[in-house]
Amino acid sequence: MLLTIRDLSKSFPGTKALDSVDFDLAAGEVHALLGENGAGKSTLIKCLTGAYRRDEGDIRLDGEPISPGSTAEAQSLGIGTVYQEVNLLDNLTVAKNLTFGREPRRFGLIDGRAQRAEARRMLEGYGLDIDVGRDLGSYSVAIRQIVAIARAVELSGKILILDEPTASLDAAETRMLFDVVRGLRDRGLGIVFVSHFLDQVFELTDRVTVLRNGAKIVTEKTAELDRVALIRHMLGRELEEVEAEQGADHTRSEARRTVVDFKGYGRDGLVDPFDLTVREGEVIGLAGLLGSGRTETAELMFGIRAAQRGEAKVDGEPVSLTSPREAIAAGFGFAPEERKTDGIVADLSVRENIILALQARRGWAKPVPRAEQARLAETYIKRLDIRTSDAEKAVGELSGGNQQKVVLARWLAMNPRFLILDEPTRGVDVGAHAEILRLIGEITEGGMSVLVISSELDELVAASDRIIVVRDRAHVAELSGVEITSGAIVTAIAAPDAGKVA
Amino acid sequence: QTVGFSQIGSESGWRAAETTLTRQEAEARGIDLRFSDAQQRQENQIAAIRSFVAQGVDAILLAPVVATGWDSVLEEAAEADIPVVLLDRRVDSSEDLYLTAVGSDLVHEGEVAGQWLVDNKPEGECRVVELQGTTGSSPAIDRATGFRNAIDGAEGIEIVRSQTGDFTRSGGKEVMESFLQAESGNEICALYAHNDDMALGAIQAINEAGMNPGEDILIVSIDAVPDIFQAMANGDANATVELTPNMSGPAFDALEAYWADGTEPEKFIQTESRLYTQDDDPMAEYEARKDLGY
Amino acid sequence: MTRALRRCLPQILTLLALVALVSIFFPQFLAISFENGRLTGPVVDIVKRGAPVALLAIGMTLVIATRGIDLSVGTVMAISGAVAAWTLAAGWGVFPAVLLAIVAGLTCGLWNGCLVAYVGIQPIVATLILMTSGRGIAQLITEGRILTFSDPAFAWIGSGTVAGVPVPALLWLVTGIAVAFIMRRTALGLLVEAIGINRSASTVAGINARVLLIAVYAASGFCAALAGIVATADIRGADANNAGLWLELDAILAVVIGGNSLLGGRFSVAASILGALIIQTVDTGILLAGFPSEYNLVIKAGLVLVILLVQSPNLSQHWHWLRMEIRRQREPKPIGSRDTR
Amino acid sequence: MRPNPRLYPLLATIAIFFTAYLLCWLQFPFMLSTRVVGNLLTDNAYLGIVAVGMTVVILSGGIDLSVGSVIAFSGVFIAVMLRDTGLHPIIVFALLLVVTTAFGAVMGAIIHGLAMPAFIVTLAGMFLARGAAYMLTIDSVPIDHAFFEALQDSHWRMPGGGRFTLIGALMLLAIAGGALVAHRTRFGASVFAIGGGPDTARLMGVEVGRTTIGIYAFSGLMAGLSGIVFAIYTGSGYPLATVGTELTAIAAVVIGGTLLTGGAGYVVGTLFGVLTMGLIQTYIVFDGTLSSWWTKIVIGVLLLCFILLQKSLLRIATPVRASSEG
Ligand SMILES: Nc1ncnc2c1ncn2[C@@H]1O[C@H](COP(=O)(O)OP(=O)(O)OP(=O)(O)O)[C@@H](O)[C@H]1O
Ligand SMILES: Nc1ncnc2c1ncn2[C@@H]1O[C@H](COP(=O)(O)OP(=O)(O)OP(=O)(O)O)[C@@H](O)[C@H]1O
Ligand SMILES: [Mg+2]
Ligand SMILES: [Mg+2]
Repeated sequence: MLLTIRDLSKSFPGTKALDSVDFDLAAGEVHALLGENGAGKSTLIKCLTGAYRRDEGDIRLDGEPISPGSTAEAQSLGIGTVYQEVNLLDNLTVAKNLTFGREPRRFGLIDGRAQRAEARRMLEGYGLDIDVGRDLGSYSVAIRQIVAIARAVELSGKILILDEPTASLDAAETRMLFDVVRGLRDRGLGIVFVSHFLDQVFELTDRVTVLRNGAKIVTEKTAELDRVALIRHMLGRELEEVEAEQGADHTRSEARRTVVDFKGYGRDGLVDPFDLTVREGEVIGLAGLLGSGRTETAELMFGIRAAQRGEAKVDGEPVSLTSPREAIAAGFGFAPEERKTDGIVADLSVRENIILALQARRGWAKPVPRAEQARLAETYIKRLDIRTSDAEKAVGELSGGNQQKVVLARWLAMNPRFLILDEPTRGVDVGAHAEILRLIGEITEGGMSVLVISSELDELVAASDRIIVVRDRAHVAELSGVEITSGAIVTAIAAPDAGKVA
Repeated sequence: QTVGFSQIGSESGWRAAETTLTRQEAEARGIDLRFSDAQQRQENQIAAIRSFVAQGVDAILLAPVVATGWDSVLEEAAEADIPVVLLDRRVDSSEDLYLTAVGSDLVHEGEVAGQWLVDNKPEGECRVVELQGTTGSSPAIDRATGFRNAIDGAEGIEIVRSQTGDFTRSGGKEVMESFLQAESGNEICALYAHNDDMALGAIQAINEAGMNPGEDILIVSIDAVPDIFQAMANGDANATVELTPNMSGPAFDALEAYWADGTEPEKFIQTESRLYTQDDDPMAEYEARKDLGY
Repeated sequence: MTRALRRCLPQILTLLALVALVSIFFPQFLAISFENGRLTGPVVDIVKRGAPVALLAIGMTLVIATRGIDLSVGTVMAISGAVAAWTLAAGWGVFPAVLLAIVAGLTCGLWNGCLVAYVGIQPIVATLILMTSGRGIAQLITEGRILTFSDPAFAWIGSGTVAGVPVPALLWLVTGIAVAFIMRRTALGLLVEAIGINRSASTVAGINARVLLIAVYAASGFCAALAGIVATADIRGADANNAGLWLELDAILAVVIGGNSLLGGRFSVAASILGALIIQTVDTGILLAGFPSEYNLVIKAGLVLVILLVQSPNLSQHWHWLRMEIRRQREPKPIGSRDTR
Repeated sequence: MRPNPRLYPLLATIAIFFTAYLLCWLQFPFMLSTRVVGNLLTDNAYLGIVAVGMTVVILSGGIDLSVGSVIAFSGVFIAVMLRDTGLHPIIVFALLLVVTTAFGAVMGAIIHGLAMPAFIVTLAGMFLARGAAYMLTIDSVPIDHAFFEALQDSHWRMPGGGRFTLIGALMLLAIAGGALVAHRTRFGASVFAIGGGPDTARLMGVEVGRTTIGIYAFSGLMAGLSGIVFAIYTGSGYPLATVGTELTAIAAVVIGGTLLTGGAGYVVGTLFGVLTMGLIQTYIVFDGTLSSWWTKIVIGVLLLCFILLQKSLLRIATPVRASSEG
């Protein structure tokens, strides 16, 4: 065994995140680490790399006990890690991020030219054509993610750990990543792979370890498991599959009342002017490649960026949408893509996060009564199955997927007329994933209109009444009714000049 | 003629009066005064003098914030043949480097104040509390020394507490309050304050403690700002030693003589450290001073 | 209530420890007597003397909760004091004086708030500008001298008493309670904390961060104006040069001793006020103990460091960890680990 | 290829400085003499040096309020040591640098070890250093030493009568050295990383503790060096010297285009920030008509103008969001 972990335990105040976990990693295998949101996957990884001090337990690398006191030490042991949501340092250039800690030096000073060359070399094979001399922060999440992966791969002499690396990647990039991972496996590295995409797990991994509530449930060969069994291990129960093949009734939308109407809406350099009509109770999907301008479209509609041209009408009345406040007043809601920077308020409790937008709308003078707050928090913790010890826990201490659910809860509590969800299922586990899709169906039954941005085409197909395809900052196609199939979307994204890479 | 004036700052009413008087004097004599406020910083003063030298002024007035550290910049002025007159405080550089210094003797001021107390103290033991100026500033050091010189020989005078009140009214008041707590007020016989502002603050503290400043506790301080005369007229303060803010008058006199025929003045022109008491018609003194910009 | 008490417990304990320490050097420290209609004694002095810093700390707490800082409060004290004295000297009476002083403070706060919220200048720099130039404005009003007045009604604010209690002490008590009440009985506290922790997320959630930011700086200006009025009334004169000099640092210190994070977020006004009292106890204690003045700074620095060290959450973590380690050493090895050699 | 947007604040600062200098020159033709230029370097040497340390601290997202007091302490330390012991100045300098560096390191250790905000720890450090200076002496102490006078006098006379002094040169060296440390060493990279986010930096393998200690030690070292320069400049030690210099230094760093939130900036920018502050001072002295209070107001207003100009230049240069350019 390359790596053996025995009896690893770790507690946070109020939570036992890991409870005597055993884990083995062989050289030349890809080992999936699975579990619900909050099961303890990220914590296990952080204990392994020295980011957290473990309470108890024994870790051996090549039979030698190790106890990395810092991540730097783990790196020097040959453990490369992509942490969940940590996309390196935005304020440094791509090159500096990639070579950080191992900068090429001449006469003791960092050699910038060699550094950039080295960075370009590291990025080869990821199909990324970017200027490595630019700040990482100026690139999209996806690119940052790939850079983080490239860095971790370079650092991994023996072990590569990937904590939800594919959450913000699309299909092409995921395929590329898999090729890289397989190459490393063949070179004898041990790879830990965390993901909520079960398809990817079945496609890539050799073995699976499932955690539930901080305890190890099972370790099996991937080939010997089927999907249903795996989900049962993770959830501890059967999952009623709600994502029926044709979830939404694609035919009903035309007849409905128009709620919001955008005409020639756009901003130079951001999104080309587009028309969009949102009808009552309708789910609109926004499909496109990474960086195609979907988030920008949403931000424009919600007033985070002001539109330069075009007008928006709500119920036929023109409205100005130059700030989120105005958008909220018009009955909009928006769960943003980057939950850490734009979504959660980390130090506030789950309860406070859930009622935050509600409170902002009511104004400061009319506080939401405490009982009402508690009721809302209870409701949504239960409804979205948010894993938290209680409603007063700080949101920053929740696991990634649970934070996502809190942001969703905030907007559901507002009961908006038009809800924009940017990657709502990113990082949430299978159970919650299904729950969110079911919720979308449920709220649209009640008349709410939803716009969903997602990189998962299956999800879009399952949920949407209509799909807008975005390419190069322009809305290029609209599919509705029976046209909505994965194939049609892919074609629309690629056409007409399929040769040009986005 | 152009004269550069590097003033310390505007940290007190006395300082403001000195600035006002210097401006008035310059105007009366038809001198073009370049004024620079250093905001209590020596480095700003040095920079200002360098700038004056670079501009080629005809003379420089310097009210130094501290005694040391002027050698090299004064040398620069000397090299450029620009006479420098020191106002109000002296420096420890060689005397060749400046034309003259106008000012009072700070130690002497302390001595005058101390002597007054020696002469006027009540019978028997006299426990004195002292309000010091800003720790480390030369007036604080010298006025403390002078006072001690004067009371050294005298029987029965003892300084029981001494603390800094930072030359400010609120500092004087706050520290006096704690003195009154710590020394149970009626055992204090006199207060010596390094400047009038602190004494004025202390007078309020004594009043508020239900005692009678000027009688229960004798009060002697230095500077002779207008407000202390008012306090004296009310019988709240007993004596003050004058530090005249008109330093520039003698300075311009010396400069004009020097420009005219190169007369070298004496190296130190000492202004009088006159003692004022309640007998000196304080109201008239107040009226005379109240418009000088204090 | 109990939660608020638990939040302030470290500060209360620190204060008690300090009182004990000062009492060693000055045994009559806790003595309080009632003379000519007013309470007197070192403790009374502390609650009175601590008024300016306590008032400043109230406003500063809010500013710091939004992840800002207000370096200009000392200067604003000088400005509003100068305005009050000027108004009194012009013979307009007490109410206009107080009113104009407060208006001056609010204006300064609005100015800071606009620089931070609209122009987007970083709080330290934005308020540094007013800190340097504001004293000039105050001096412009007083023309560099100490502008004195003899209005007994105004002086009462500084040295009067109500039922024996000094007015400045009442002032911070009332202001503190009012601000805490407003913050906690309305949603303001929550919204302020939210923009302090994550401004961009708060904006997306529909909070009007700009208006709130301006409001907290205005509140800080208001508190500074009150402090300036107290300081001016106390010495019956506006000392534009020295009023509030370096008090901004004491105020910030008070907020931090109160356990509030400089990185914004959760805040407690009561704890900040306790912090101000702790600082004043240190200051008064040094005076009462009668050390030579050149030791003042070192003693203060030392005490402050000790207080912060003791209150540091990390230290308690270290303690916890140390205790666990020691216990683990004593306990027999768990069965799983055979490899002792 | 367009320059990295990160360069814009620096470019803006430099542009504004030269424009301002031009304006001053139009009003006072004498401003362009080598004397004024020499003075600008000499008079701001101590500020420039201490600002280098401050830049590194601010780049890491911290702040160091103790530097003004440390400079004062250094002057007093040197003066008292030279007066009371027979040690050669060089040895005294070395001792001093060890003391101030250790002082900084201890502050860094407290900041990291106890997770206390830098603002507060260095505020206590500020009280402590000045208190220590008082305890050495409350008097101002002149420095009389042949070697010292030689240091004071060493300069190169530029054409036009201006002096390019040793301490001016020392400042430029410090800037160059600081730039190398910040931008071309692994330590510097770690500083930027911590400024970008301590948690992320830790996960990337930065030894946050060691780096934090290093950062404040460096600032202490620079403050000590600045203290030496200040002692040479004034030829004395004075415990009340350089009150408030930390704020001037911070302002200079910020004008120089470094973000107070950390993680972005250039040491060279700080040089221009310092020179800008010096230019404001020089302008006011040249003008010579401002009263004490107007001096303060004008300094504030000019500061504001610089910052506003910088902001608006940046706004013009960069589109809505860095990420939104095509
Ligand atoms: N810093 C922390 N403080 C307190 N509790 C924490 C902290 N980090 C994690 N936890 C708790 O530990 C448990 C495990 O969290 P962890 O992040 O390991 O989950 P995960 O399996 O990675 O979930 P996800 O799939 O959502 O990323 C959760 O209940 C979480 O609330
Ligand atoms: N492959 C790429 N090459 C260069 N720049 C890219 C690439 N992908 C994204 N970007 C840049 O990143 C910016 C933001 O991309 P972002 O991913 O937020 O867009 P998006 O359309 O909202 O996609 P998604 O929501 O799927 O992430 C884009 O404006 C683009 O300039
Ligand atoms: Mg996780
Ligand atoms: Mg996006």
